Amino acid sequence: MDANFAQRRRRDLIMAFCLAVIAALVPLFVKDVYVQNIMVLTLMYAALSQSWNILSGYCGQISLGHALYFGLGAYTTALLFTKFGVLPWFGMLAGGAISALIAMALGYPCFRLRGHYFVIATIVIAEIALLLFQNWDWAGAALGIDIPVRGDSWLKFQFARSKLPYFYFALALACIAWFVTWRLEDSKWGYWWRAVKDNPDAAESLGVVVFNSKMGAAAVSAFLVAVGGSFYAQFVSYIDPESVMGFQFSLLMALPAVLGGIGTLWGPVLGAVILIPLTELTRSFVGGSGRGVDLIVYGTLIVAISLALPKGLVSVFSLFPRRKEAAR
Amino acid sequence: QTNEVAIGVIYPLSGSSAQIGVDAQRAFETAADIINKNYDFALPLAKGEGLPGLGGAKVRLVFADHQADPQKGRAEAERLITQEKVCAVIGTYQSAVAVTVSQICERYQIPFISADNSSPSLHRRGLKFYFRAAPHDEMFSTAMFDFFDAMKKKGQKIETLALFHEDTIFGTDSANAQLKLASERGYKVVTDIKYRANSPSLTAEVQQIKAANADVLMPSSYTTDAILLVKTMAELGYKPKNIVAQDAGFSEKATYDAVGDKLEGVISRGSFSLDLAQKRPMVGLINEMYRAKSGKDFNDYSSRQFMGLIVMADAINRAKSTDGDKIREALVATDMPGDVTIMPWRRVKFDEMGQNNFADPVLLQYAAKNFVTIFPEQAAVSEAIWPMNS
Amino acid sequence: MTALPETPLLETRGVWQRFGGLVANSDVSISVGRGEIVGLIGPNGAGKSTLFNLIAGVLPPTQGSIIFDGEDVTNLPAAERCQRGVGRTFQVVKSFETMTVIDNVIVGALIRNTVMRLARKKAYEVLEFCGLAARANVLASDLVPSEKRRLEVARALATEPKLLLLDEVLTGLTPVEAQTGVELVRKVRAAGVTVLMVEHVMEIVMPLVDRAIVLNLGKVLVEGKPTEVVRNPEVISAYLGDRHAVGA
Amino acid sequence: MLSVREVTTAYQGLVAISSVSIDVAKGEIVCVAGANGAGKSTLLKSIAGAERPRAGSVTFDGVRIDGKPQHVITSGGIAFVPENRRLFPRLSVHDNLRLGSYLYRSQDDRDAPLGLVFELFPRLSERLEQRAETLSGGEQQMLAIGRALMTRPRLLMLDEPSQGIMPKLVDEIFQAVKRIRDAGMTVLIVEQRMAECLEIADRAYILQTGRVLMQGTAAEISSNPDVRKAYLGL
Amino acid sequence: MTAETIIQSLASGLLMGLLYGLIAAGLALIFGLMDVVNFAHGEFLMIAMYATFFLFAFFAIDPLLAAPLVAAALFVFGAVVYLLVVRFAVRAKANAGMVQIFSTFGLAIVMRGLAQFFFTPDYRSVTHSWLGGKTVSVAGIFLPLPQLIGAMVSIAAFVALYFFINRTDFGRALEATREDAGAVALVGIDKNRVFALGWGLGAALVGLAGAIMAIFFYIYPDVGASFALIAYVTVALGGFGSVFGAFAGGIIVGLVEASTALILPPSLKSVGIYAVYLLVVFIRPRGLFGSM
Ligand SMILES: Nc1ncnc2c1ncn2[C@@H]1O[C@H](COP(=O)(O)OP(=O)(O)OP(=O)(O)O)[C@@H](O)[C@H]1O
Ligand SMILES: Nc1ncnc2c1ncn2[C@@H]1O[C@H](COP(=O)(O)OP(=O)(O)OP(=O)(O)O)[C@@H](O)[C@H]1O
Ligand SMILES: [Mg+2]
Ligand SMILES: [Mg+2]
Repeated sequence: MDANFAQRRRRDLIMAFCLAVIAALVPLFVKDVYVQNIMVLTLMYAALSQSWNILSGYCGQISLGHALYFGLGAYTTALLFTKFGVLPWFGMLAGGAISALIAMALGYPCFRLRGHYFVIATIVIAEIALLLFQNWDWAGAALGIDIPVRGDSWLKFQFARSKLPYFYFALALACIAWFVTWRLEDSKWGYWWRAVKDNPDAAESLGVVVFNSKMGAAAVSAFLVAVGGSFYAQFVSYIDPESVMGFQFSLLMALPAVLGGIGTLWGPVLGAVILIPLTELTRSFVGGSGRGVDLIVYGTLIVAISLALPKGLVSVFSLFPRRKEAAR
Repeated sequence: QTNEVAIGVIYPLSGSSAQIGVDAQRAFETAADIINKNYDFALPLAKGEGLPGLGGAKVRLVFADHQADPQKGRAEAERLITQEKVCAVIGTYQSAVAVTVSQICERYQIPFISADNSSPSLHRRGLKFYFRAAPHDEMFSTAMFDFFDAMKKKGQKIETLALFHEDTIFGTDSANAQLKLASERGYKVVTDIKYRANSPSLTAEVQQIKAANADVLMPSSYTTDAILLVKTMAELGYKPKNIVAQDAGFSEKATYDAVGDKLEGVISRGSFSLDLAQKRPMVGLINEMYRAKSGKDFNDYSSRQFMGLIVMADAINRAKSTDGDKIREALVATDMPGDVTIMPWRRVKFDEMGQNNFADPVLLQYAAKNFVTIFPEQAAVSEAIWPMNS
Repeated sequence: MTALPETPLLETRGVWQRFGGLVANSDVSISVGRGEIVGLIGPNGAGKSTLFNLIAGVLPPTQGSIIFDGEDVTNLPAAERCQRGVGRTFQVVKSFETMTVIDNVIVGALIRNTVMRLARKKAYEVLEFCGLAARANVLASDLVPSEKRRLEVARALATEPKLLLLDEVLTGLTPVEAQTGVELVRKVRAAGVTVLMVEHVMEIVMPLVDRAIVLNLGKVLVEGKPTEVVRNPEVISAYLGDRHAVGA
Repeated sequence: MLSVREVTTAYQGLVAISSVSIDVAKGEIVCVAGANGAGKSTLLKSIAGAERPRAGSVTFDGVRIDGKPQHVITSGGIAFVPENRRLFPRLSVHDNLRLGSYLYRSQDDRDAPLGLVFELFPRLSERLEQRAETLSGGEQQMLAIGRALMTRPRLLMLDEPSQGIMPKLVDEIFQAVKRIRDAGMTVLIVEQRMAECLEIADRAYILQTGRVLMQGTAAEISSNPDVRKAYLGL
Repeated sequence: MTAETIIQSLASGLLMGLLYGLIAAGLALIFGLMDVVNFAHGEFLMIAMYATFFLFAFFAIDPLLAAPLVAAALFVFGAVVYLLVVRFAVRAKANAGMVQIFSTFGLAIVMRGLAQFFFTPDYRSVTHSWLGGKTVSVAGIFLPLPQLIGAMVSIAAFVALYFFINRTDFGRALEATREDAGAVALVGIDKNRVFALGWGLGAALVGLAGAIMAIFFYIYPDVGASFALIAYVTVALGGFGSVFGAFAGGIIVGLVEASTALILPPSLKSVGIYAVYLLVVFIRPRGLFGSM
């Protein structure tokens, strides 16, 4: 029946597979750790933004407080490891689970809110969490948590110099986030989310339990973001509240998806691939002047892209030619 | 043999503490200038051009911006080490960033001098490539309490203290040290206020300070909050009996430009004092060089930054190599007498944790629009005005 | 099936709806039998759409109860009622604008077919049935209003309802097009769906419905065979106006 | 008064009307009819400036208006009541009406059309303080026409005003249109209820897939056998 | 805790709250009445403070006299920002909300960068002004003059704004444009003109706030960040679409902040504000007085 559709989905999958394979081969040729570091961050942000996109892009519940889940993931892993010696691999799952639960607990009152009221509530909740961590002595308060590095170990997911393990983990995370999105896009949940985003009343009349849909999206989204946070804690091996729970972080997570194309499968990937290297490079090579030129470049770019391409960069690449086909 | 030695300098050059980074750049440039050109100062490497140990190689500074983000600091350190091939790193102002930068340096076995971070936890992490020539908060706070003890001996009444500190690493560490010393030496902390950095208002905080009306107010704040604190105290009609500040905002020109009139008699700890110029003329001359670049006098930060590069360059020179291990060995072997620095330090000599315990802090008092050293006695040029408004 | 075949599919018992001081429905008791096409007519503002909202579960009635398929559904939320077989359209269309036509319908189809492939198949069938198949891959925002209304019907049909509530879906059609619409509704009934419809165009309603219920000022004015209803002087004076009195 | 010449309008490259020409003389009621998607609404939108024609010209009282911004066209004397009415939902009926005469400076100028509006639609005067979104469908249509009249247009364009209106009111609205014309305005109306519409119209156009299929006086059109079969369902 | 401390706290909280209200007033207009998010609000404030500072530093104009000038300058600035940036964001057919958030967010970054570029990141202060450092004390309660004047300006601004929105044609046009920006053309209103004026006005209010703030606050490129979130919360707490809401929101925020600091460690005082916001919207999802 709808051959086009099935074809497109298959094509997406093949393309993702090819890109992942190519990405996996890149470090064999690029040995420079600085560049590798940028690649790790790019993949991490792709994964985070992809996860953020599930709740905010697909389900339309714009969260600018996702740093909360990122921070929870990072803190859970770091605290479990430094205080109880729990391996980060378990910490990662624990962080994900805790975040998903908290996301649902918070969703309970928050999903009644609409529009700006919801957005501000997400910001404010993350801010409260930040302040609490900043004052929570047991969790290191402002001093943060310095994860002792004892040499390379897969078990403890620590590597002194080599970026490769981090790279491959970040790649895997990005692939998982992408795949989860791909899978959900063509599922009951994916359809329900988009319906909820476009018109909750109509969705409800078609049997969609709007509230549960939002909860589902929040849980998946928070879980994946928290895993990203756990990864970050291991990668940087030092966390403090400001650097993992700050508002800036929530924005940084949203930006790739917004610039790449919110509510689309490829938007976050595309956005991250362009935005993250750009931010890193402007800071490294223009930022040294101390005159704010990097900010001017970066900010202008965000304004320009969001105004010129409201549907994001994917609309240029036209990865979705189905509208044209249909229009004939 | 290379004729350039690259040294990485990592500071916040954008964001809310960008000014610190910009001032730091000038301080490092001043130090590099002195090393690379011929000056007649009793400072290591001032005479002659470049590093004689490396055939006169010039020091080249590579600046990087960490935006106060530990992750970015880490990435920049790594970039400087692997791409810019720096043989040593200096930084970072924010202690949180020093944590990650020093980790990276450890991993790459590149020596790191923590020029102006004062968090005492930094050197206690078992890092081999971490060095700090300047004092840390416990040393600073110890000096303050030594001073209190001395004042008490002179018959002043100092019983109660009010702590006021921001909720960052700097504020927390500083307050922890002060609380510990207070209980050890029998001072009563009547109020301990932790506030959020860059708050839009400090009214509530100041009220509590006012209500406590301690003998000494001990703030640990950066410039923004220092300005707001002083203004708010004036607005609420509170004149503290004494202020003994943990440096930071209380050594910044901007603070005194803004509220200097209300700060007559404030005492701040420091590791530098311009009146050292009376004893050591080169301090004045170097300060002039710095002022020509930045429009400001050396303060506690810029002087430590300056010394950070001098100490590092000296070690590289003695190592006669840009190899990290060799430089580290040279740093370990460093023993620089105080009078070849611009600081009131006894000497520069690192302990096994990389901390220089001979960097005696001083206390400075702001009087008649000038800072004068009032403590310890051997460095003091005048008596402390106590209480500050007397 | 627990319910006896002879019980009506839908019953409202003394339903009231107030908005502040305004009484939109007052003591409305109607019933719709299985397999019927019932017309709900009445002046603008009589409370027809409000009654639809109450039946579909958008709001709980201020008072009264709603019995669907033998069960009291008064306190069930809208989604649950859809699950039980109430399908509805909105008078002010509420398409999922950023989704394609087919995707709009799939959302409806998913409630009975959780396997995507089946839902998609179902959706195509429904589009085919409603004559929208050619527009399947167009974004809903690009449809003209009349197509959007048809999409509303398709979406509701995809939920495989027992009762379909149609709120003015045949307006804005030329008489010839309206005729196709009428055929569509007949086809829906033939497929075993009971229909309760609101429509102002008498040329469409009269030949189509088995029974007409007239609401006026929130109350049931009369109900009966369409031919009888349109002769009722009260209906004429409140709703039809003189021309239709003559015409009918 | 209004002269549309060879106007072509497209949505994202998709031509909705092509080379459509119509004329409306002062004091006329002109009806435009056609099947769904024939391009009737697009024609009105192109005149009103809500869509920018790709080619062709629109002249109103001798002035070229195509390509001008919509608000300029409105203030030039063309009022448009779109299919979806576009009321200000959370504002009161009164405020909606008052906004209609926003362009006029003096209070007398502003209130002048109110009399006509209330005379045509007494229901509105009973609901002045109600929020527009809580009005019933028919009342909203009255308000939309009323608001358009408040701009004191010389040409009033209505897109399917009878949609969703109860039979009794449909007649009233058509009668109102007639009265509006009698009050000195010109009316261009798009309608599906051709029979009723042709009763009041002077002339009519029939559009089919974006082109003018037929034009003539109301009597000619309504007696045309093809039209009777295809559009009147007789 | 003495009664005096409590009264002083509440008095200071009230003054601070009125000031928050003044800062939020412009946002309430732009954010609440036009339904456009301005994530650069804090940066508007920053620009206003710099403008005041430079008028003081170069022309020795007292901030109080500078206030109207700064407001006028900000008016132009706001209108220009609308015409150059926001106009296109509002026009976006897809993802309009997101485009607004991120284009104004980008603008905020650019403004910070430009401020750093032209004004350096150094901290500035207006060192002596008519009101600076002056304080009145009533029965042991200290009321700083700058804040006191700020509070009066705030009240005046809100009264003016209220009449402007509710009693003038332009106010009605503004409301209509928010309701349906596409439909105002149907009654001959140019939405760009209305919005540009609205943005100008919103910015002018920020200008007033900035001039007052400059008297007792420090100035540097990132200064807006401290106030932005509070301003958003203030407007949302009061409810979008309600001018009075923003006014009440400001007062509540100020009082809550002051009283939280009495109970919790001051570093947690914003937690009180945020918690009250959440509490209010959980009970009333449209804020206290919101219409949307
Ligand atoms: N949410 C609401 N708040 C206040 N009043 C409402 C609300 N919804 C409907 N009403 C009022 O209730 C009455 C009935 O409205 P309803 O939409 O049910 O009428 P209707 O019979 O469907 O009319 P139409 O044929 O014009 O669609 C109207 O007077 C309307 O103004
Ligand atoms: N916003 C839009 N985007 C894309 N295509 C559109 C849009 N509006 C209308 N069209 C297309 O333009 C053509 C003409 O539409 P128009 O609305 O003018 O028809 P109409 O004659 O008014 O139909 P109706 O009787 O249903 O109101 C249709 O094929 C429609 O699909
Ligand atoms: Mg209705
Ligand atoms: Mg139409």
